[in-house]
Amino acid sequence: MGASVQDIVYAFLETYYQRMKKDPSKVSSLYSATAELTHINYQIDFDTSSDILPTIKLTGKENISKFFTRNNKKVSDLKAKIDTCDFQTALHSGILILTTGEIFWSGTPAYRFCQTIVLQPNADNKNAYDVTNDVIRFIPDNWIGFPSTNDVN
Amino acid sequence: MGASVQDIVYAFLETYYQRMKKDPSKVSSLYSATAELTHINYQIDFDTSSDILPTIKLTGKENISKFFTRNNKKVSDLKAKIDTCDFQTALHSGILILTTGEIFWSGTPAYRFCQTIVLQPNADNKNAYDVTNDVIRFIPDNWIGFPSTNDVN
Amino acid sequence: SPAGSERKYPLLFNSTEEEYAVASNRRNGLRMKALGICN
Amino acid sequence: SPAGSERKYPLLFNSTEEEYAVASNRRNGLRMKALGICN
Repeated sequence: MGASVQDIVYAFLETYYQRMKKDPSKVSSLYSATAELTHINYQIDFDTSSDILPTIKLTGKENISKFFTRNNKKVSDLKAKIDTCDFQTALHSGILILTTGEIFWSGTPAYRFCQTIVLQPNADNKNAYDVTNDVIRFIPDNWIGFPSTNDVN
Repeated sequence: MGASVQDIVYAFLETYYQRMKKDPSKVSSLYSATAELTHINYQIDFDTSSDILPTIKLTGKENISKFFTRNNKKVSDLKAKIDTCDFQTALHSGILILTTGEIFWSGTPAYRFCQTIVLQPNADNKNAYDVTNDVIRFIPDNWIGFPSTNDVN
Repeated sequence: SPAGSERKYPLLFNSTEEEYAVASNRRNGLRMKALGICN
Repeated sequence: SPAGSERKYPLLFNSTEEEYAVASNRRNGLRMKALGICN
Protein backbone atom coordinates (compact mmCIF):
# COMPACT_ATOMS: atom_id res chain seq x y z
CA MET A 1 0.00 0.00 0.00
CA GLY A 2 1.65 3.24 -1.14
CA ALA A 3 1.02 6.60 0.47
CA SER A 4 -1.33 8.92 -1.44
CA VAL A 5 0.20 11.87 -3.29
CA GLN A 6 -1.53 14.14 -0.80
CA ASP A 7 0.17 12.33 2.11
CA ILE A 8 3.57 12.55 0.41
CA VAL A 9 3.11 16.28 -0.19
CA TYR A 10 2.10 16.91 3.41
CA ALA A 11 4.98 14.82 4.79
CA PHE A 12 7.37 16.70 2.53
CA LEU A 13 6.17 20.13 3.68
CA GLU A 14 6.48 19.03 7.30
CA THR A 15 10.06 17.83 6.77
CA TYR A 16 10.98 20.94 4.74
CA TYR A 17 9.88 23.41 7.43
CA GLN A 18 11.02 21.27 10.37
CA ARG A 19 14.50 20.99 8.94
CA MET A 20 14.71 24.76 8.35
CA LYS A 21 13.93 25.30 12.02
CA LYS A 22 16.05 22.56 13.54
CA ASP A 23 19.01 22.17 11.20
CA PRO A 24 19.34 24.65 8.31
CA SER A 25 22.67 23.14 7.24
CA LYS A 26 20.81 19.91 6.37
CA VAL A 27 17.99 21.44 4.32
CA SER A 28 20.14 21.00 1.21
CA SER A 29 20.07 17.20 1.60
CA LEU A 30 16.44 17.39 0.43
CA TYR A 31 17.63 18.68 -2.99
CA SER A 32 18.95 16.77 -6.02
CA ALA A 33 22.52 17.34 -7.27
CA THR A 34 21.39 19.67 -10.08
CA ALA A 35 18.42 21.28 -8.30
CA GLU A 36 17.50 24.93 -8.86
CA LEU A 37 16.37 27.10 -5.95
CA THR A 38 14.84 30.59 -6.13
CA HIS A 39 14.55 31.72 -2.52
CA ILE A 40 14.71 34.71 -0.20
CA ASN A 41 17.83 36.82 -0.70
CA TYR A 42 18.84 36.80 2.95
CA GLN A 43 21.94 38.93 2.25
CA ILE A 44 19.61 41.94 1.91
CA ASP A 45 18.20 43.04 5.28
CA PHE A 46 14.44 42.57 5.72
CA ASP A 47 12.61 45.72 4.63
CA THR A 48 9.71 45.69 7.11
CA SER A 49 8.12 48.68 5.36
CA SER A 50 7.68 46.64 2.14
CA ASP A 51 5.16 43.85 1.56
CA ILE A 52 7.52 41.84 -0.65
CA LEU A 53 11.07 40.45 -0.37
CA PRO A 54 13.78 40.13 -3.07
CA THR A 55 14.76 36.64 -4.26
CA ILE A 56 17.93 35.03 -5.63
CA LYS A 57 18.41 32.00 -7.93
CA LEU A 58 20.90 29.23 -7.06
CA THR A 59 21.87 26.13 -9.03
CA GLY A 60 23.21 22.84 -7.67
CA LYS A 61 23.18 21.13 -4.29
CA GLU A 62 26.53 22.59 -3.26
CA ASN A 63 25.45 26.20 -3.77
CA ILE A 64 22.14 25.44 -2.07
CA SER A 65 24.01 23.92 0.89
CA LYS A 66 26.23 27.01 1.24
CA PHE A 67 23.18 29.26 1.03
CA PHE A 68 21.26 27.57 3.86
CA THR A 69 24.38 27.23 6.03
CA ARG A 70 25.46 30.87 5.57
CA ASN A 71 21.97 32.16 6.38
CA ASN A 72 21.22 29.61 9.10
CA LYS A 73 20.05 32.14 11.73
CA LYS A 74 17.34 33.65 9.53
CA VAL A 75 16.45 30.25 8.01
CA SER A 76 15.86 28.67 11.43
CA ASP A 77 13.57 31.57 12.41
CA LEU A 78 11.28 31.14 9.37
CA LYS A 79 7.59 30.53 10.17
CA ALA A 80 4.94 29.67 7.59
CA LYS A 81 1.19 29.64 7.15
CA ILE A 82 0.15 27.57 4.13
CA ASP A 83 -3.26 28.60 2.81
CA THR A 84 -3.57 26.40 -0.29
CA CYS A 85 -1.71 23.44 -1.73
CA ASP A 86 -2.33 22.15 -5.27
CA PHE A 87 -0.45 19.22 -6.73
CA GLN A 88 -0.11 17.33 -10.00
CA THR A 89 1.78 14.31 -11.29
CA ALA A 90 4.93 15.42 -13.11
CA LEU A 91 7.24 13.65 -15.59
CA HIS A 92 8.89 10.39 -14.40
CA SER A 93 6.62 9.88 -11.36
CA GLY A 94 7.45 13.33 -10.06
CA ILE A 95 5.12 15.52 -8.04
CA LEU A 96 4.56 19.21 -8.73
CA ILE A 97 3.38 21.28 -5.77
CA LEU A 98 2.01 24.84 -5.86
CA THR A 99 1.44 26.41 -2.45
CA THR A 100 0.24 29.87 -1.45
CA GLY A 101 0.48 31.41 2.00
CA GLU A 102 2.45 33.75 4.19
CA ILE A 103 5.95 33.49 5.68
CA PHE A 104 7.42 35.60 8.43
CA TRP A 105 10.24 35.89 10.93
CA SER A 106 10.51 37.34 14.45
CA GLY A 107 9.79 41.06 14.12
CA THR A 108 8.67 41.06 10.45
CA PRO A 109 5.25 41.43 8.86
CA ALA A 110 3.69 38.38 7.16
CA TYR A 111 4.84 38.26 3.52
CA ARG A 112 2.36 36.67 1.10
CA PHE A 113 3.91 34.26 -1.39
CA CYS A 114 3.36 31.50 -3.92
CA GLN A 115 5.86 28.66 -4.25
CA THR A 116 6.35 25.80 -6.68
CA ILE A 117 8.30 22.71 -5.68
CA VAL A 118 8.98 19.71 -7.91
CA LEU A 119 9.78 16.35 -6.26
CA GLN A 120 11.36 13.38 -8.08
CA PRO A 121 11.71 9.83 -6.73
CA ASN A 122 15.25 9.28 -5.44
CA ALA A 123 17.29 7.03 -7.76
CA ASP A 124 18.54 4.87 -4.85
CA ASN A 125 15.44 4.82 -2.67
CA LYS A 126 12.17 4.83 -4.56
CA ASN A 127 10.26 5.68 -1.37
CA ALA A 128 12.19 8.94 -0.98
CA TYR A 129 11.91 12.12 -3.05
CA ASP A 130 14.42 14.81 -3.99
CA VAL A 131 13.56 18.43 -4.76
CA THR A 132 14.62 19.27 -8.33
CA ASN A 133 12.99 22.72 -8.48
CA ASP A 134 11.95 25.21 -5.80
CA VAL A 135 10.76 28.75 -6.71
CA ILE A 136 9.21 31.31 -4.40
CA ARG A 137 7.64 34.61 -5.50
CA PHE A 138 6.25 37.28 -3.18
CA ILE A 139 2.85 38.85 -3.77
CA PRO A 140 2.36 42.57 -3.08
CA ASP A 141 -1.01 44.07 -2.17
CA ASN A 142 -0.92 46.19 -5.35
CA TRP A 143 -2.77 49.26 -4.19
CA ILE A 144 -2.08 51.09 -7.46
CA GLY A 145 -5.28 52.79 -8.54
CA PHE A 146 -6.98 52.08 -5.23
CA PRO A 147 -8.35 55.28 -3.73
CA SER A 148 -7.04 56.14 -0.28
CA THR A 149 -9.74 56.81 2.31
CA ASN A 150 -8.72 60.46 2.11
CA ASP A 151 -9.89 60.54 -1.52
CA VAL A 152 -13.07 58.62 -0.76
CA ASN A 153 -14.37 60.49 2.27
CA MET B 1 22.53 29.97 -31.82
CA GLY B 2 19.66 28.83 -29.60
CA ALA B 3 17.05 31.16 -28.17
CA SER B 4 17.52 32.10 -24.51
CA VAL B 5 15.23 30.49 -21.94
CA GLN B 6 13.72 33.92 -21.38
CA ASP B 7 12.86 34.24 -25.07
CA ILE B 8 11.33 30.75 -25.14
CA VAL B 9 9.20 31.55 -22.09
CA TYR B 10 8.00 34.82 -23.59
CA ALA B 11 7.22 33.21 -26.97
CA PHE B 12 5.33 30.45 -25.19
CA LEU B 13 3.18 32.89 -23.18
CA GLU B 14 2.40 34.83 -26.35
CA THR B 15 1.32 31.65 -28.17
CA TYR B 16 -0.66 30.40 -25.17
CA TYR B 17 -2.77 33.55 -24.81
CA GLN B 18 -3.08 34.18 -28.56
CA ARG B 19 -4.40 30.69 -29.16
CA MET B 20 -6.95 31.05 -26.36
CA LYS B 21 -8.26 34.18 -28.04
CA LYS B 22 -8.17 33.04 -31.65
CA ASP B 23 -8.77 29.29 -31.54
CA PRO B 24 -9.61 27.73 -28.16
CA SER B 25 -10.12 24.30 -29.77
CA LYS B 26 -6.41 24.27 -30.66
CA VAL B 27 -5.04 25.27 -27.23
CA SER B 28 -4.82 21.56 -26.35
CA SER B 29 -2.23 20.98 -29.09
CA LEU B 30 0.23 22.81 -26.83
CA TYR B 31 -0.08 20.00 -24.25
CA SER B 32 1.63 16.60 -24.08
CA ALA B 33 -0.43 13.38 -24.25
CA THR B 34 -0.33 12.86 -20.48
CA ALA B 35 -0.36 16.52 -19.42
CA GLU B 36 -2.19 17.66 -16.27
CA LEU B 37 -4.17 20.90 -16.25
CA THR B 38 -5.66 22.69 -13.23
CA HIS B 39 -7.65 25.57 -14.68
CA ILE B 40 -10.74 27.71 -14.24
CA ASN B 41 -13.90 25.65 -13.71
CA TYR B 42 -15.89 27.39 -16.44
CA GLN B 43 -18.97 25.23 -15.76
CA ILE B 44 -19.59 27.35 -12.65
CA ASP B 45 -20.82 30.87 -13.54
CA PHE B 46 -18.40 33.69 -12.70
CA ASP B 47 -19.12 35.01 -9.21
CA THR B 48 -18.32 38.70 -9.72
CA SER B 49 -18.83 39.36 -5.99
CA SER B 50 -15.90 37.04 -5.12
CA ASP B 51 -12.21 37.79 -5.62
CA ILE B 52 -11.33 34.17 -6.46
CA LEU B 53 -12.57 31.52 -8.92
CA PRO B 54 -12.93 27.74 -8.42
CA THR B 55 -10.60 25.42 -10.37
CA ILE B 56 -10.83 21.89 -11.78
CA LYS B 57 -8.09 19.31 -12.49
CA LEU B 58 -7.95 17.47 -15.85
CA THR B 59 -5.58 14.73 -17.02
CA GLY B 60 -4.57 13.92 -20.60
CA LYS B 61 -4.64 15.80 -23.90
CA GLU B 62 -8.06 14.44 -24.87
CA ASN B 63 -9.77 15.73 -21.73
CA ILE B 64 -7.90 19.01 -22.05
CA SER B 65 -9.08 19.31 -25.67
CA LYS B 66 -12.72 18.70 -24.68
CA PHE B 67 -12.39 21.25 -21.89
CA PHE B 68 -11.13 24.09 -24.11
CA THR B 69 -13.59 23.27 -26.90
CA ARG B 70 -16.63 23.06 -24.61
CA ASN B 71 -15.78 26.37 -22.94
CA ASN B 72 -14.56 28.11 -26.08
CA LYS B 73 -16.64 31.29 -25.63
CA LYS B 74 -15.25 32.09 -22.19
CA VAL B 75 -11.75 30.90 -23.14
CA SER B 76 -11.59 33.23 -26.17
CA ASP B 77 -12.64 36.18 -23.98
CA LEU B 78 -9.81 35.66 -21.44
CA LYS B 79 -7.49 38.66 -20.96
CA ALA B 80 -4.33 38.62 -18.86
CA LYS B 81 -1.91 40.96 -17.15
CA ILE B 82 1.32 39.19 -16.21
CA ASP B 83 3.13 40.97 -13.37
CA THR B 84 6.04 38.60 -12.74
CA CYS B 85 7.58 35.62 -14.50
CA ASP B 86 10.21 33.40 -12.86
CA PHE B 87 11.71 30.41 -14.60
CA GLN B 88 14.09 27.55 -13.88
CA THR B 89 15.61 24.64 -15.78
CA ALA B 90 13.65 21.45 -15.09
CA LEU B 91 14.47 17.75 -15.55
CA HIS B 92 15.33 16.60 -19.11
CA SER B 93 15.89 20.11 -20.55
CA GLY B 94 12.45 21.21 -19.40
CA ILE B 95 11.53 24.72 -18.34
CA LEU B 96 9.51 25.53 -15.23
CA ILE B 97 7.62 28.84 -15.30
CA LEU B 98 5.96 30.59 -12.33
CA THR B 99 3.88 33.63 -13.25
CA THR B 100 1.76 35.96 -11.13
CA GLY B 101 -0.77 38.46 -12.41
CA GLU B 102 -4.44 39.08 -13.02
CA ILE B 103 -6.90 37.55 -15.46
CA PHE B 104 -10.33 38.83 -16.39
CA TRP B 105 -13.16 38.55 -18.88
CA SER B 106 -15.68 41.06 -20.26
CA GLY B 107 -17.76 42.21 -17.31
CA THR B 108 -15.70 40.56 -14.53
CA PRO B 109 -13.33 42.01 -11.96
CA ALA B 110 -9.60 41.28 -12.30
CA TYR B 111 -8.81 38.00 -10.49
CA ARG B 112 -5.29 37.76 -9.05
CA PHE B 113 -3.56 34.45 -9.66
CA CYS B 114 -0.31 32.49 -9.65
CA GLN B 115 0.35 29.83 -12.28
CA THR B 116 3.00 27.18 -12.82
CA ILE B 117 3.64 25.75 -16.27
CA VAL B 118 6.21 23.07 -17.10
CA LEU B 119 7.48 22.80 -20.70
CA GLN B 120 9.33 19.78 -22.11
CA PRO B 121 11.12 19.58 -25.48
CA ASN B 122 8.90 17.82 -28.02
CA ALA B 123 10.18 14.29 -28.82
CA ASP B 124 9.85 14.83 -32.60
CA ASN B 125 10.89 18.47 -32.85
CA LYS B 126 13.56 19.52 -30.37
CA ASN B 127 12.88 23.20 -31.13
CA ALA B 128 9.28 22.87 -29.95
CA TYR B 129 7.98 22.44 -26.40
CA ASP B 130 4.93 20.68 -24.95
CA VAL B 131 3.19 21.63 -21.72
CA THR B 132 3.32 18.72 -19.28
CA ASN B 133 1.90 20.58 -16.25
CA ASP B 134 -0.25 23.69 -15.92
CA VAL B 135 -1.70 24.75 -12.53
CA ILE B 136 -3.47 27.99 -11.71
CA ARG B 137 -4.44 29.16 -8.21
CA PHE B 138 -6.39 32.31 -7.39
CA ILE B 139 -5.25 34.68 -4.65
CA PRO B 140 -7.85 36.37 -2.43
CA ASP B 141 -7.25 39.71 -0.73
CA ASN B 142 -7.59 38.00 2.69
CA TRP B 143 -9.13 40.80 4.69
CA ILE B 144 -9.58 38.56 7.73
CA GLY B 145 -8.47 40.50 10.79
CA PHE B 146 -8.22 43.74 8.84
CA PRO B 147 -10.27 46.47 10.52
CA SER B 148 -12.98 48.01 8.35
CA THR B 149 -12.87 51.81 8.19
CA ASN B 150 -16.02 51.75 10.32
CA ASP B 151 -14.01 50.19 13.16
CA VAL B 152 -11.07 52.53 12.63
CA ASN B 153 -12.85 55.89 12.43
CA SER C 1 21.89 37.03 -10.03
CA PRO C 2 18.38 38.31 -9.32
CA ALA C 3 15.65 35.79 -10.17
CA GLY C 4 13.40 36.04 -13.24
CA SER C 5 11.40 39.00 -14.45
CA GLU C 6 14.11 40.55 -16.63
CA ARG C 7 11.53 41.49 -19.30
CA LYS C 8 9.54 44.66 -18.89
CA TYR C 9 6.57 43.48 -16.86
CA PRO C 10 3.63 43.89 -16.51
CA LEU C 11 2.67 42.47 -19.90
CA LEU C 12 -0.89 42.58 -21.23
CA PHE C 13 -2.22 39.72 -23.38
CA ASN C 14 -5.54 39.97 -25.30
CA SER C 15 -6.31 43.25 -23.52
CA THR C 16 -5.92 47.01 -23.86
CA GLU C 17 -4.85 49.24 -20.96
CA GLU C 18 -8.43 50.56 -20.84
CA GLU C 19 -9.98 47.08 -20.56
CA TYR C 20 -7.58 46.24 -17.73
CA ALA C 21 -8.41 49.50 -15.93
CA VAL C 22 -12.13 48.60 -15.97
CA ALA C 23 -11.50 45.10 -14.54
CA SER C 24 -9.07 46.49 -11.95
CA ASN C 25 -11.66 49.06 -10.84
CA ARG C 26 -14.18 46.25 -10.32
CA ARG C 27 -11.67 44.44 -8.10
CA ASN C 28 -11.08 47.66 -6.15
CA GLY C 29 -14.85 47.93 -5.73
CA LEU C 30 -14.86 44.50 -4.03
CA ARG C 31 -11.99 45.64 -1.82
CA MET C 32 -13.77 48.83 -0.81
CA LYS C 33 -16.90 46.85 0.03
CA ALA C 34 -14.83 44.47 2.21
CA LEU C 35 -13.28 47.49 3.90
CA GLY C 36 -16.66 49.12 4.54
CA ILE C 37 -15.89 52.02 2.20
CA CYS C 38 -19.16 52.36 0.29
CA ASN C 39 -18.99 55.46 -1.86
CA SER D 1 -12.88 16.57 -9.13
CA PRO D 2 -12.02 19.86 -7.39
CA ALA D 3 -8.31 20.68 -7.47
CA GLY D 4 -5.96 20.30 -4.50
CA SER D 5 -6.42 21.60 -0.98
CA GLU D 6 -8.26 18.57 0.40
CA ARG D 7 -6.38 18.83 3.72
CA LYS D 8 -7.58 21.25 6.33
CA TYR D 9 -5.76 24.43 5.39
CA PRO D 10 -4.44 26.85 6.55
CA LEU D 11 -1.57 24.94 8.15
CA LEU D 12 0.98 26.59 10.44
CA PHE D 13 4.63 25.43 10.41
CA ASN D 14 7.14 26.55 13.07
CA SER D 15 4.62 29.06 14.42
CA THR D 16 1.86 29.44 16.99
CA GLU D 17 -1.47 31.14 16.21
CA GLU D 18 -0.30 34.05 18.38
CA GLU D 19 2.97 34.52 16.48
CA TYR D 20 1.07 34.50 13.21
CA ALA D 21 -1.44 37.07 14.52
CA VAL D 22 1.41 39.46 15.37
CA ALA D 23 2.97 39.15 11.88
CA SER D 24 -0.45 39.47 10.24
CA ASN D 25 -1.15 42.65 12.20
CA ARG D 26 2.13 44.11 10.97
CA ARG D 27 1.08 43.40 7.36
CA ASN D 28 -2.29 45.02 8.04
CA GLY D 29 -0.41 48.04 9.39
CA LEU D 30 1.36 48.39 6.02
CA ARG D 31 -2.01 48.08 4.26
CA MET D 32 -3.59 50.74 6.44
CA LYS D 33 -0.64 53.06 5.77
CA ALA D 34 -1.02 52.50 2.00
CA LEU D 35 -4.73 53.23 2.33
CA GLY D 36 -4.15 56.41 4.30
CA ILE D 37 -5.77 54.98 7.43
CA CYS D 38 -3.40 56.11 10.18
CA ASN D 39 -4.92 55.24 13.53
